Amino acid sequence: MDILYKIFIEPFVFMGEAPDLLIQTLWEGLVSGILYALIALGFVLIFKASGVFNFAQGIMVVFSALILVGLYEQGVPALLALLLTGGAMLILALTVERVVLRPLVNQPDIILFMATFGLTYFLIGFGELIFGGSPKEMITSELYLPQGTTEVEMLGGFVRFQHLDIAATVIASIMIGLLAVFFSKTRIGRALRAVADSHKAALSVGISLNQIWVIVWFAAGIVALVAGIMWGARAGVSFSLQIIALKALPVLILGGFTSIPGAIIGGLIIGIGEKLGEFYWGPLVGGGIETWLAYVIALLFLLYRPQGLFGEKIIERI
Amino acid sequence: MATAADSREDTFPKLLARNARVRPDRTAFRHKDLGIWQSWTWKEVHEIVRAYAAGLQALGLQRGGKIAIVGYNRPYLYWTIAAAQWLGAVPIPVYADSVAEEMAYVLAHAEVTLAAVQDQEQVDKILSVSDQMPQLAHVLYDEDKGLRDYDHSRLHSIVSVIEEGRARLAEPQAMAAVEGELQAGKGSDLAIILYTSGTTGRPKGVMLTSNAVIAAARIGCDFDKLDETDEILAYLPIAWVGDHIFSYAQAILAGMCVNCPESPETVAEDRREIGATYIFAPPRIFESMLTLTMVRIEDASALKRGMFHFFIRHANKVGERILNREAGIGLWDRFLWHVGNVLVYAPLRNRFGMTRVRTGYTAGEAIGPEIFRFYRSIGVNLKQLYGQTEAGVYITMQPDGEIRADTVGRPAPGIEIRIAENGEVLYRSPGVFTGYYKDEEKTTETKTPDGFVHSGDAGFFDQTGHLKIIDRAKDVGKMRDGALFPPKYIENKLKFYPNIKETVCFGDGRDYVACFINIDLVAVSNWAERNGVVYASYQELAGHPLVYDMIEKHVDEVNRSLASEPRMGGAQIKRFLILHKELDADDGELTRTQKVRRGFIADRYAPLIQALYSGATEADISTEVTFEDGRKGVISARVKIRDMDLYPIEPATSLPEAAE
Amino acid sequence: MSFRKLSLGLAVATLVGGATLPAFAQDSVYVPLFTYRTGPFAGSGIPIADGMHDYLQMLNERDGGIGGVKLVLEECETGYDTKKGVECYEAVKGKNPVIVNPWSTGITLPLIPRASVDKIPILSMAYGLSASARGDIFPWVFNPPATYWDGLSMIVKYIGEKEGGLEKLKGKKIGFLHLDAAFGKEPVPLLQELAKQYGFEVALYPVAAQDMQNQSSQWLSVRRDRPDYMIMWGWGAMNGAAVKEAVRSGYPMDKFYSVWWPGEDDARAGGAGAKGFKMLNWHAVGTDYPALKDIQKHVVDKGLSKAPKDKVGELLYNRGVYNSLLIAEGIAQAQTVTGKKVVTGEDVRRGMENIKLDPARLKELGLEGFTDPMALTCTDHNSHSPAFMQEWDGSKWVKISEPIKPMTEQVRAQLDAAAKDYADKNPGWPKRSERCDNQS
Amino acid sequence: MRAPDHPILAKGDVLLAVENVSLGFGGVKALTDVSFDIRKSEIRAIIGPNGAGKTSMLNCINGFYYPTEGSITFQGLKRPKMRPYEAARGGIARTFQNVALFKSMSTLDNIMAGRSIKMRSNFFWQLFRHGPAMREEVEHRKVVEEIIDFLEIQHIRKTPVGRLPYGLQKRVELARALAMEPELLLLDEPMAGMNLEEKEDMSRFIIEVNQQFGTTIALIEHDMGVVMDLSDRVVVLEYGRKIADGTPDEVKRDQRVIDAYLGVAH
Amino acid sequence: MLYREAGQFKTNYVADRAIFPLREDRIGLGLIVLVAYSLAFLGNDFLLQAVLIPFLVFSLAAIGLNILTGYTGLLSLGTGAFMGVGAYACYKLMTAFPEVNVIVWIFVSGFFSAGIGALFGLPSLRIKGFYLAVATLAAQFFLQWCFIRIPWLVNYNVSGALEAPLRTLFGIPIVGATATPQTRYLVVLTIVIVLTWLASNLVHGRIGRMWIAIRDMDLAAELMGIRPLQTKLLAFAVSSYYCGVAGALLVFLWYGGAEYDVFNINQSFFILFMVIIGGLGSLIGSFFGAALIFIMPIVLGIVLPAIFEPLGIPIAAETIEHLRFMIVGALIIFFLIVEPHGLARLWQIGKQKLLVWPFPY
Repeated sequence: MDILYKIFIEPFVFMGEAPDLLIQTLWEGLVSGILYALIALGFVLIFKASGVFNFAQGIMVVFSALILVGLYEQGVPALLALLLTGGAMLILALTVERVVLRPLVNQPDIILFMATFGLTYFLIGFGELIFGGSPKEMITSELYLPQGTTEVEMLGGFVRFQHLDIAATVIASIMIGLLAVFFSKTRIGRALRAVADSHKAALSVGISLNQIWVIVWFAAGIVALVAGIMWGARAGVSFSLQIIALKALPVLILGGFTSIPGAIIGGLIIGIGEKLGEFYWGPLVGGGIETWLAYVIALLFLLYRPQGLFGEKIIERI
Repeated sequence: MATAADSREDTFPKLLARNARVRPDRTAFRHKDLGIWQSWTWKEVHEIVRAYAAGLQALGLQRGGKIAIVGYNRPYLYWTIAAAQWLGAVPIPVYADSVAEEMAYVLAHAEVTLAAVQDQEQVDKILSVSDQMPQLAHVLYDEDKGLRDYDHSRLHSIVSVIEEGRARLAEPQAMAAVEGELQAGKGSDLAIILYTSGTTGRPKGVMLTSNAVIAAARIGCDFDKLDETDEILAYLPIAWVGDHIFSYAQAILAGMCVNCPESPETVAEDRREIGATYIFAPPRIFESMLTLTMVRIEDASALKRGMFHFFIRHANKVGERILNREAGIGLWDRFLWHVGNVLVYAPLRNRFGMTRVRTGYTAGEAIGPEIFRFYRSIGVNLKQLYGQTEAGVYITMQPDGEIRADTVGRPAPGIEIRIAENGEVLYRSPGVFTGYYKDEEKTTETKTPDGFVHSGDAGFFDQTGHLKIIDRAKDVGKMRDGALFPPKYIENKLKFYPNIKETVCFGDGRDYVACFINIDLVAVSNWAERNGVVYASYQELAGHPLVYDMIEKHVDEVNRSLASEPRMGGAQIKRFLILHKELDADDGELTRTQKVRRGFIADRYAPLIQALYSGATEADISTEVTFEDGRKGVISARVKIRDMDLYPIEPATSLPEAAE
Repeated sequence: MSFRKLSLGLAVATLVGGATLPAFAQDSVYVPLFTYRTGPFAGSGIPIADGMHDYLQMLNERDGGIGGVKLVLEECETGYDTKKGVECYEAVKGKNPVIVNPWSTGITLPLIPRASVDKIPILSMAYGLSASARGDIFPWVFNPPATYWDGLSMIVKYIGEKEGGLEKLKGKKIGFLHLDAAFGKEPVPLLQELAKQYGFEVALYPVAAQDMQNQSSQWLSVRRDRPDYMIMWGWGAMNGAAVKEAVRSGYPMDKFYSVWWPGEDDARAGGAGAKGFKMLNWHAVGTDYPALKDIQKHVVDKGLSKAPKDKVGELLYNRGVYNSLLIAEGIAQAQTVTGKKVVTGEDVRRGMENIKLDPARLKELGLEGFTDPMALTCTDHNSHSPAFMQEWDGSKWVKISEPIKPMTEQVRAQLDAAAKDYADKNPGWPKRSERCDNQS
Repeated sequence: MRAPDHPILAKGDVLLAVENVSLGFGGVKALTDVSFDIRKSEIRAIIGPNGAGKTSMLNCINGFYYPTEGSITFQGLKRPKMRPYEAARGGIARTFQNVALFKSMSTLDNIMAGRSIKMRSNFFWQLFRHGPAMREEVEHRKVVEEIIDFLEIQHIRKTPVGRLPYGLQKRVELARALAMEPELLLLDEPMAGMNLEEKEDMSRFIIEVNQQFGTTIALIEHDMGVVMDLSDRVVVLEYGRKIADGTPDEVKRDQRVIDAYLGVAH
Repeated sequence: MLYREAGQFKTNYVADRAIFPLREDRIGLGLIVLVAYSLAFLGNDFLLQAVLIPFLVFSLAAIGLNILTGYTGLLSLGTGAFMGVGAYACYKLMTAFPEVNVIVWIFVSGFFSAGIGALFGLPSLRIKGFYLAVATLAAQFFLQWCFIRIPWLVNYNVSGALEAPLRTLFGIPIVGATATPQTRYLVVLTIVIVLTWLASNLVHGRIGRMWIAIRDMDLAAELMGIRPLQTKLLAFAVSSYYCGVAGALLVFLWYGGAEYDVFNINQSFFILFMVIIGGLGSLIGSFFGAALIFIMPIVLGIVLPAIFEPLGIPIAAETIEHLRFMIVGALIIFFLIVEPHGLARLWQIGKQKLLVWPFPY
């Protein structure tokens, strides 16, 4: 009975007792969720247009952040460095399309998945060769990202909002909004959506598949850069950052591999769910359950809806 | 193996019984069926054949009765032969691909009362002409598929006949009666009637006694020391004398194992699986295998192709001498041959299914010297023999160490040969036939009173005592200027080129030699692909100027070779054309054994011949053809004609080697 | 034997070539350095590797090696990955290494059983298996100068002193933020033991390795539990992220203590807010020592070092120097004990057991005041040396305490229990048969 | 082996009865109130224009879809909601409109896979590939070889089916279905995409299967000539409703069928 | 070229269904086994301890994953954790019942991971493709958490790690400090050979056909009466069994002591690489994949300095590591482009070429 109390009653009692902490937890979850969503978005973009499960998305986050910081350290002004990094991501997209995707066109999904593993290995080696293995500091202030904290008193306590987190949320939201506009309003965007349905349809819009690949990989690179800046500002820029990309997997599962809103909602559910879980239920088993909680949430959800949050209902036909 | 005891075994059923006694557990027959090689030992075969004989007896087959056998090489059909012989009846194998009318003629002519056939197809064929064979009482079949709903009053599965026989044999009297039939058989009994297809006219039934067949079979068994460890693949028509001697007579005599392929389409694969030790194939099979080899190797990488050609050239140089165990081959050459053996020859033999071949024979037609040498140089002990149905195959054979491409060897043991004044070869032996069935006239025409048989082939013995066959005696003609015209000889020279499948030469009584050429679709289409020649149909390919150029080169080389031979220089080809369609047995242009029917072709393509000799550069022709599904249609074409420059006739020099 | 060597040479020349080919001159000693300049922990690994390398390189440049014998230095990259570490060990094994520094607890564990068989001493400096401090049971493993238990006891002791005596800790709450791995969990039993003894409360905050850069939940919990002190047992990127999160969540930094693994970069990550962050250390930072000056002169200035000039003398760099100091001392003592110049692994094991870094010796080495004196014996492979507390002043570490002695009694109990446990659970663990030159 | 829990039917008895079946996906109705029966040992054709719900009907029969309304009675028992494999174990086999072979396996293995439900040797023996496992393997191989022989696919026995031409793949699929020794064989457009000769072969095989093994066959086919020649009775669907049912001659004369289907050139 | 099929005909179905119907293949296999055993006596410690033992262990794990992912088509990212279950189970068993031979426990420990594997395989009925990967990721992270959090699993060792107590076979130490690389290698080799043989039996029989049927066309398989859940769970169980045994071997016969960390997600990816590069649905491919992914970096680590140093370019250890990463990454892409079906397909093509030699087809 005691255990049931601890699981089903006590956490809620505590939520009620300290609503400020609940708000804080939700906020932390929201911020993590947005940042997870940002990484997941990179996966979705590529998966949607080319059916490739891009395992290298995580390393692209690190790689873009490293280029940015590396350029700055070489004396390039921050904003120019940002621009140049964007250019580097374009070069990366072009190279990937030419060297990896084009020779592997029409191969099964798992093969392309594996190829992005190869890409990951290559980028790790390449990145470390150029930038070395030491962690770097994100050039937060140089990029005019706000720092500091605002404490808001409320509900008999206070809630802390990091300015950086607020900025991250805003920037990520703008990013997502831009992508949404891009997909629904522009010719290329519509072509990208068409390609998700059928490659032939895309051709009829007058855009070659190869161009589309370059575009989505470039877009994913930019998303990675934004994610890299945000995560880098939070946790420093180092190769260990790529581990965070794994967190995007349950987000993807939850949101569906092809849905941009899915990635966002999934990110929020995972982010908030794991913070709440860890904070309120974690102590029951000694904490640290965050590592697997996200996956279990996704798994339970999948059992109920195998196609993910926004995936289309699968009607099996023969 | 010729021991005194054997002399008592003067019929095949008796030999079968001996095998069951001497080597009961050795495998006698195999048949690829249901995915594996179903096997029967001699003991089992003996038991089956005896039961089968009993069953046939119940169906009314008696001594002297006739039973037809139609189908591909199946153990049960071979056993039908044995079971019939057991009862003293005469088995009459018939070509499985004969059309119904041909079959009706043979069955009616032979007055068969029973027919054992392979499957529904043959049953249907026989039933469709059953009105022409009133004496036919029962039809037996091997495969029951599709026959379930047929009227079974006159139709029996072979297995059911055997079962019935087995049931009968349970009674001691019946057993004694059947065993008695076996003992009643004599060597002088008629063992089999083989209908020869013949290039002209109706088939003739060649009657062979047990003594004759056994004598003929023994020649080969002794000559090549065949024994029970040998394996042979039975894939040639069972109505053909070669198959009867090799796959039936010699198998039973030597106790070797007969392997029946799954179906005609899988012969190549089955041959490879079995890896026969004793093989027989007509030249066209060796030829098509070689053609396929050359075609395929062209698709290999340059490195591999280079290696292949290098070693094949080397084999050409020393391979045959090494096989003949000749002395005086350099150590380096030997070494190189063995390297080649690892890299090319042995794998090739493996692909051909000839890894285990001890002796291989080719006969029926002249084989191209290049082809012959090719197989020998890569280590296949291929030999030629010259034979006829009337002789129970063997007339001349090539002893080890005296194997040459251009002769057919020395007279086989026990064979006497003499050359008639007109060049025709006559022979006499214990294995010769007793006569043509129901055709005294033809028999006396062919067999001299002293027992010599007219072979119908022209030939001569060379200095080494080997027989060399030029052509059919009656086909060797004279041109208007009196020069010799051996059409076959010229045609064979042409056919040695893989691009040329078939040719027909004309020249008898004419001013010059002209010929039709049939291209080999496999080889030429491959050549076309490599040379960027685009074509939509056989007809278009055959008429393509580049194809003409290529064939012209071949013809030119033949002319040069003819010019260098004594008495042959006059027979150089002056003009040729490439036929717009393949010569086809279905259209009656070829015999069932794929031999050219010269007269028929001359009639059918008269306008083309006329054009060849009229100096026209092209001619129109339309011919009726039979499609694969049996429908008939007409093909029309305009065929071009090429003129050749002739070589001056030289005094005799050695034959220059034609390039491949 | 010769046949084996021959056929092996022929058969697997390529594969094994690298491992056996370089033949070292007879007048040199081979010292492999396991480093991790790559992978997720490279941030800590690089300065350590530089420090280790540069000190030994300095000896080569300045003195021509140790006792006139040149040191052959070779780095083997482990990437902090157990697989590669074991591979490195097998690769260097054939070249007669005199000592191996795995620089990862994960790598140390598989090497411990091998060391005694291969006769190669293992130096796991203040990490690895704590029980290996017992030289009578682990003659081939050394983990000076202090175990994690020592470290924890020193931190608790320091906190106690700040509060005005250990008994004042009663009723206080101490948070323990640790990497969720054997390393981070090792001090937990002792902490709980001490909590029982002194009546304070313990709150554990495990951080999983894959979440070490994302500690917001842990710090939320900290905010909820409001511990009076925080003690951190972290590694690599976890330290920097923790400092950042502590600053973010407004935890008072002067109550935030760490074991000896954070570096300057980790503290810097917290920006100005990190001021007051404290950590335990046992050696000095900076370059105000003759030996370090020599490093700058003979190695860094000659371009023989990979370290950027401004990083020389930083905390983890000097940690590497300390590690190499022990190696060098081990070799020097081995030469003294055996009278040989070219020593073997077996000799260096004996040498290690004779290390005695008293002030005189430190001065001789040009490291006077660099660290507290320490000495190893046959039974004590750790020395349980005292360490001091240092504080981040916003730009550098400042020493803020005198050497703190570990709580010997409590630590001893843990250690003996652990050593017994290891021996009990691994029947067949060989009894020490190695000779002892320094019975204590 | 379990004792059969259904009555043993004689030729001509109703083997399967479809009663008032409706099927919907979301708002879309694929089948509306369809009833017909299939009698033992007959060849029953289901025809109709594209999108008439023919394949959906087959999917209901073999349990792949469960009807939203109505019931299906098989061998005298009304079927509960079941998984497709249960239908298969109950004796319903089928082939697919788009060939659904196991494309990496050889012809032989595909057909052997069709006998999976008949094989029972346990995991242990499978592990060692000896004893009962091997005996069973051989025993079933014999049956499979008979089927291979029956459908004349000896020469492709060991060819991976992915490499076969379409017509042969269809034949292998039929072989695989036959390997299950079904009571009821459902053929979904067995002759789609075949040339005349292949169609003739396939028709021959279907008739032979029906005659030799007495297998009841329900087939969907577009080629009217084939349908009229082969089948004993025909049911016609249009827009998910049944519009005619009867012998080929009756159906051919039905005005609604002529309007809906036969008038349209196919 | 080396093949002589002529004369190798089958007269019964047992022979026809043999896994190696050709004599040359059987001889080749025999030679490989012979060489593998003789390496125990010819190879030095480095070769045995750092190359061959781990290679065999990873091959075994790859076979396990291949059964699941390659044969049954179910993507798993939990291999590392399933290996861990085997290792921890083996540790518990061998310490709780020290009198029973450790070899027995190694084989038994696989059953524990089989059970856990089947449990986490349950969602596979509803979830497919990459979505299923998440179920296995849940297993990966949850189990890893258990390894850290349940000290009972390591008998409350202070080190928190798995330790390898001395265990012997016929009086010769095979586990523990005093076990020589030779004996360890022989034990691992024998276990791997036995398990490979059993796996080969399975995949060539009814069960293998059912797995492949599910992979190739799961709906058709179900419509043919193959129960999807049982078949998939069996694949999960067998796969996890192999991974479990591999995990036990990894800790006790290779490392000789390890932390939970060796069973992390990277281990799962590592094994997955091997399976994909080696060839999905191929046992021999598992060995090739392990060789490429595990041995090639070692060779590179030896070869690269050997290339650069003679050129007078000193090369730092970490640079080698960077180049190793880059080369391995590039090679993965290269091999996928050359042959997306893995090294096993190349092997197959090579064998086919030898079979039809000198012809190209």
